[in-house]
Amino acid sequence: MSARISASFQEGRCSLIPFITVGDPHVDWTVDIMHALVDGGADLLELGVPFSDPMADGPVIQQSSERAIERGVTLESVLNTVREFREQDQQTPVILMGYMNPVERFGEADFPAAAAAAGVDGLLLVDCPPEEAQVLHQALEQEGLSSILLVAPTTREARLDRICGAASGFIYYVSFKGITGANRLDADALQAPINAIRSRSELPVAAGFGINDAESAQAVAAHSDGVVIGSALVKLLAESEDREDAVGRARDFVASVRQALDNS
Amino acid sequence: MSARISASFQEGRCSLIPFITVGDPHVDWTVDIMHALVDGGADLLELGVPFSDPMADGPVIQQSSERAIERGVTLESVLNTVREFREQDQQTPVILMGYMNPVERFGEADFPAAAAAAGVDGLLLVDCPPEEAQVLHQALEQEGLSSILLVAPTTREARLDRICGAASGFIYYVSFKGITGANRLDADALQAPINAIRSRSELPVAAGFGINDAESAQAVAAHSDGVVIGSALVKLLAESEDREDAVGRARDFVASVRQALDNS
Amino acid sequence: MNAQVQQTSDQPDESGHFGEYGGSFVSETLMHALEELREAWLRWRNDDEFMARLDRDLAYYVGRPSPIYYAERLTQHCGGARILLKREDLNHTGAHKINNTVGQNLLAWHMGKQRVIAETGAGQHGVATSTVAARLNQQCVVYMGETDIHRQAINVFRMRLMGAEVRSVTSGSKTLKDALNEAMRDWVTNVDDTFYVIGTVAGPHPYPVMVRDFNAIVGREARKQMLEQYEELPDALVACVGGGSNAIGLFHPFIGDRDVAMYGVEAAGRGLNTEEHAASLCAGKPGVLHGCRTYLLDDQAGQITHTHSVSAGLDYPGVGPEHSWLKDEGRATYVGVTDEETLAATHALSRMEGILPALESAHAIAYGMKLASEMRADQTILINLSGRGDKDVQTLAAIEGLEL
Amino acid sequence: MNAQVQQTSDQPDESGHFGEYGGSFVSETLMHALEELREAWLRWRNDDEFMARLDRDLAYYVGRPSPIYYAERLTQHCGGARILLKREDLNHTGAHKINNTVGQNLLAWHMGKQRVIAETGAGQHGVATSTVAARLNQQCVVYMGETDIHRQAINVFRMRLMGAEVRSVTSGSKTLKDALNEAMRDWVTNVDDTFYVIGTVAGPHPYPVMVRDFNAIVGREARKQMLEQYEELPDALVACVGGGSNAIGLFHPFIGDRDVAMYGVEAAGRGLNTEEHAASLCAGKPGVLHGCRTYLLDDQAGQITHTHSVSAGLDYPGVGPEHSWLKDEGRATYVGVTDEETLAATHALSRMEGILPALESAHAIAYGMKLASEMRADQTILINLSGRGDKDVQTLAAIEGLEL
Ligand SMILES: Cc1ncc(COP(=O)(O)O)c(C=O)c1O
Ligand SMILES: Cc1ncc(COP(=O)(O)O)c(C=O)c1O
Repeated sequence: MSARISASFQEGRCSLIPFITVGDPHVDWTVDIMHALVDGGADLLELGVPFSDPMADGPVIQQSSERAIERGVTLESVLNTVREFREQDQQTPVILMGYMNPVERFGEADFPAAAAAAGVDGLLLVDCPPEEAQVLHQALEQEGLSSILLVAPTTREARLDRICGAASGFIYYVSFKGITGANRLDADALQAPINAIRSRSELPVAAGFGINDAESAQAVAAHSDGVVIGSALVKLLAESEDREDAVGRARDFVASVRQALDNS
Repeated sequence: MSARISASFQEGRCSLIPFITVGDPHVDWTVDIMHALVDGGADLLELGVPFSDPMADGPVIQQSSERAIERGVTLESVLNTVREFREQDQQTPVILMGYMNPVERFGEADFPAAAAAAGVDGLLLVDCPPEEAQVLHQALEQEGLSSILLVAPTTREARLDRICGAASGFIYYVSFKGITGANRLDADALQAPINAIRSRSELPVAAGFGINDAESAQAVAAHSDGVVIGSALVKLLAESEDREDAVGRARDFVASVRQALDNS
Repeated sequence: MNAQVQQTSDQPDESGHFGEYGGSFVSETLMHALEELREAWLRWRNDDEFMARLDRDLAYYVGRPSPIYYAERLTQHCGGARILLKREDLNHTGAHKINNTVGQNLLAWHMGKQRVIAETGAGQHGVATSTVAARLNQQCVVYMGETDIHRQAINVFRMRLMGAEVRSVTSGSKTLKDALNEAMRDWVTNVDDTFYVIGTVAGPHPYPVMVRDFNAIVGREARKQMLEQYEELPDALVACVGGGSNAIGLFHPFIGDRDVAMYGVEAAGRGLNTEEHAASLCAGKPGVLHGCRTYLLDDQAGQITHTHSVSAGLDYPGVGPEHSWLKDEGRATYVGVTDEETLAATHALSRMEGILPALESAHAIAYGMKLASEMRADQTILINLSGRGDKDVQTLAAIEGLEL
Repeated sequence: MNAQVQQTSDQPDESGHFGEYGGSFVSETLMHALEELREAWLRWRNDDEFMARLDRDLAYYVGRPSPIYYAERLTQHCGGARILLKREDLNHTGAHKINNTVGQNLLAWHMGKQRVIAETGAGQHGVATSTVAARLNQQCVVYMGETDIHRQAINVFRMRLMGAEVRSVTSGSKTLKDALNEAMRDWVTNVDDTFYVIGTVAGPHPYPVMVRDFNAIVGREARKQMLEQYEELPDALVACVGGGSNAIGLFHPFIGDRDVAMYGVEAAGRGLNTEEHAASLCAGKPGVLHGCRTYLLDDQAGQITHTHSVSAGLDYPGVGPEHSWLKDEGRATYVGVTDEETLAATHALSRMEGILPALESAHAIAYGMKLASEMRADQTILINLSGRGDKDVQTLAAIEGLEL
């Protein structure tokens, strides 16, 4: 399990975890945007590995993925992006979020070492429950990478035990039944399930899906150890005019959320 | 049986029987055309009663029927036409050729008397074989009208006996398997079947279908007591420009055929 | 299933008369061909091998027996008699029509006729004929009105795929009745080597009897299935009537069952009180058309009138002579259903049972629904679902202003 | 007929793995729904009343059993093994697809789910789902790529006639795989009251098993019919493979019959050596798509590639995991047939047998003809005629430059 990840969750402070798709809005801008996110106050970066068939994502991230693929982004170039980021930042944890097939095609056996070498700290595969990932998880473990697993509102007790047993780094709580970017968040509903996770695992719990501004982040932070903001940020970046604008938007957006979290 | 019909067939002379559709090319011209046909040398007139679904007719007579129907020609107006013709000509036999349904609708019971009163001499119903017409034939007989029956190349012996027994006026031999206006005539093929009819009946035998000019009439006349010319004449009339032209065409066409027959 | 013919009425007489209806009203040239056909049919319908072959074709090619389906939601919706459907829509090519062409084309084959011709309106009978002709390697020519060729382009294409030649008919109203005239003309001309496959129980003797016999498989199966599945006969039969082949096919084996009521449903188009319908039995008079005496629609001068129905397969001014007889005898009742009622029934059956009926069959559904609601819950209606509605999707869409 | 499930192989394992294939690759939110579905299917497939109801629906609604037809002229033409066709084209709605939806929708009904969703490409599965949903009074939403909605307007209209809502999918290639993604998104969102009716043997466990079980009626019937009608099993089975449901349905009950060879025919489009085909087994690699590990078509980076086939129903970049396993095991052989060969086979079957096959099924016909000609006259091939070609008439016409 990644030391950088565990270090990034600090007692009494809600971790802020922005999500961006690698290569969107522009391949050359991603590393700068990553640094800007850190500047703005991000504690952990979640990089989307674009996939042609992102079943669990809403339109914002789908379209972002499509644009990135058109620009030639691959799992390999994602690793290069992390490597480049690590030239200046050896501290902020970076996890990859994506789907199984690009990893499969990269080579399930080769991927953990390559990812570790590039400076990746963890992997979240949306369409890969722990039952299907035992071999992969071991290999990641060996390379010091975390296996970030999801818990959903529909997850029943037996599975919850299993997931809590298999997860490392942190646990990602999906805040509602739905896809990324949907508008269904009910922050108060998070308390019970997150408590259920905490009663089974020492790992920090971050919540994601539907958090799109300072206000919703604040509401969620009341119950979780971290908040993930995806679609809202991706959308904001997609509308940026140039690199400088994108970098500025990234920094300012994260900073505003950070501030709200710190003030709560 | 009609006396006019039997009188019109004379030993050693081939009867010329032109066919026209009543009301085509124009309702008002038909009586004049009839007189012109007689002037030209016709021995017997065959008047087509237009029907909407003339199954046994080729395109020329079909279209002629359609035009006549559009102009309002009915079986009743056909009888009026004959009545008007009879004002000047009490000698030339006139038979009606048509299909069953208009007669049915007129009233099978009423028709024979009405036809006789109008001066009609016989009736040829293309779609009514003798088996279906016993009652009608008796009624026609009672009114002194002939039942003209068809014999076809496909008619087998047993039926031939029956037809020859039921026919009156003359027997109409259909010169080939096909529809009116088709171009399939083989005059030499007529000899055997017409002989077969003659061996069973005293009635004159006229041949029709496919006779379209002096030459073909001449060829057929070698074997038959009469020739019917239909489509060729109907087509000629359809192309006429006015009443005078139509009357002229009718007279000249019949005269040319008459001459050929007389010279043979 | 069993294609054997069992007689349940003494009609017609030897020359094809059902009371005053039927007979052979054709030109002399065809009289011999009809005789030949009568003899052939008499011979082969009693030939075990022929009938066994027919049974096999019905089973393995057509897909018989077709089931009887209990339309539970429709029944509940109507709130009366139980509604059962005889599923002729499941036959190969999608309608009862093929019961007849499998038989006639096979007969043609046994008679040594290499060439078959047919008339078609909507194209269903044309498709059914060319389908079987392809299989028997027969040359096939289908006559179709020019208007219908444009309206039913898909079926024209299907016939051509089967190798048939589709000939456009431009006379008269350029629709079904004119196609029939033209087929008769072809037959007169090529009578030696050509078999004319008529698509319904109309035409000269023996067609009304022969086509009935081929379609009576529907009623024989249904009667047996009713007894096996429900242990009783239905209280009423309902079928649409164009020429009348699917109706007579269902009715005939039940004619002796006097407790079984029979309803033939004609196309009332825009209403029986308008001139735009095709209801020969409801609104016509006896006359002679296409080879037989029967009820038909004509004007005072005896000219056959143009008909109208939203369903091309019912858009015909005559009707099979046996229906004329059944009507006069009072054994069957004939009613009309309008275009509008038909469309409503089409939607009802689609939405409640997931079955898109042919517009022809939807006439029967519409009347069946009405009838069911007036009957008791312990009674049963069997409706002949004579065909599926895939062929009508374009028509339905056009009515809703869509182009597909 | 008998819908009871009989096991003929020990695959998959408890969590749906066929060797290294299959499994459940979905987002966590759906894991519970899949478990619920597995339990429900385990329960109801052993419930006599449920299975009896399923049997009844298959018999009276779908029209089963479908016959086995001896294609005599085609056999003679090929000059080798006897060619038999399993006539799934005669089923209600015209393809094998309804075997599955009758089952799944009924299961949904028993699970108390009032809402069903489905993805569809050509529209066949969408029609099959909305058809059964209409009958069971279920709310039905069908996802369909925007491109397909335009290409298959007729099927869209048919679904709407049945009361279904068709939702246009504008992401990705705007075709089947994107519709599947979108259906998954709907399911994630409405997982409590919604049943996702998948149209083939792909997707996460238990779909590949459950859909196979529902379609295995085809093979069970065929096996019984072969023994009854021909007193032997066929030497080879041939079926087209899109997702693989009709193929596995036919193959599965024969897996234990080691002498029966099995051929799955994939869409080779413009050629396996081009990029324009949809032959995952012939030309793809194992990967993960739509919930399972299986052979699929992707690029070096693992992005799923756009596929091509003249037949919309085969135009899918993945395949059911059981086929992947059968391929690796060597129990079945997978081959490709091009668009051109498919069209030739479509015309051949139409002209020689009067049967217009679905373009999907025509792939199987094309390969079956080739295979027959290489086999002995005393051998027998059974081809699954998975559907009828009425739905493809417009496509065929367009290829010939006609507009209908
Ligand atoms: C499905 C269907 N039902 C009924 C008919 C009407 O014919 P008939 O009255 O002969 O059954 C047709 C004619 O095309 C048809 O296609
Ligand atoms: C007639 C027919 N056959 C085959 C298929 C392919 O599906 P599968 O491979 O699941 O049988 C389809 C799909 O739409 C189809 O409509």
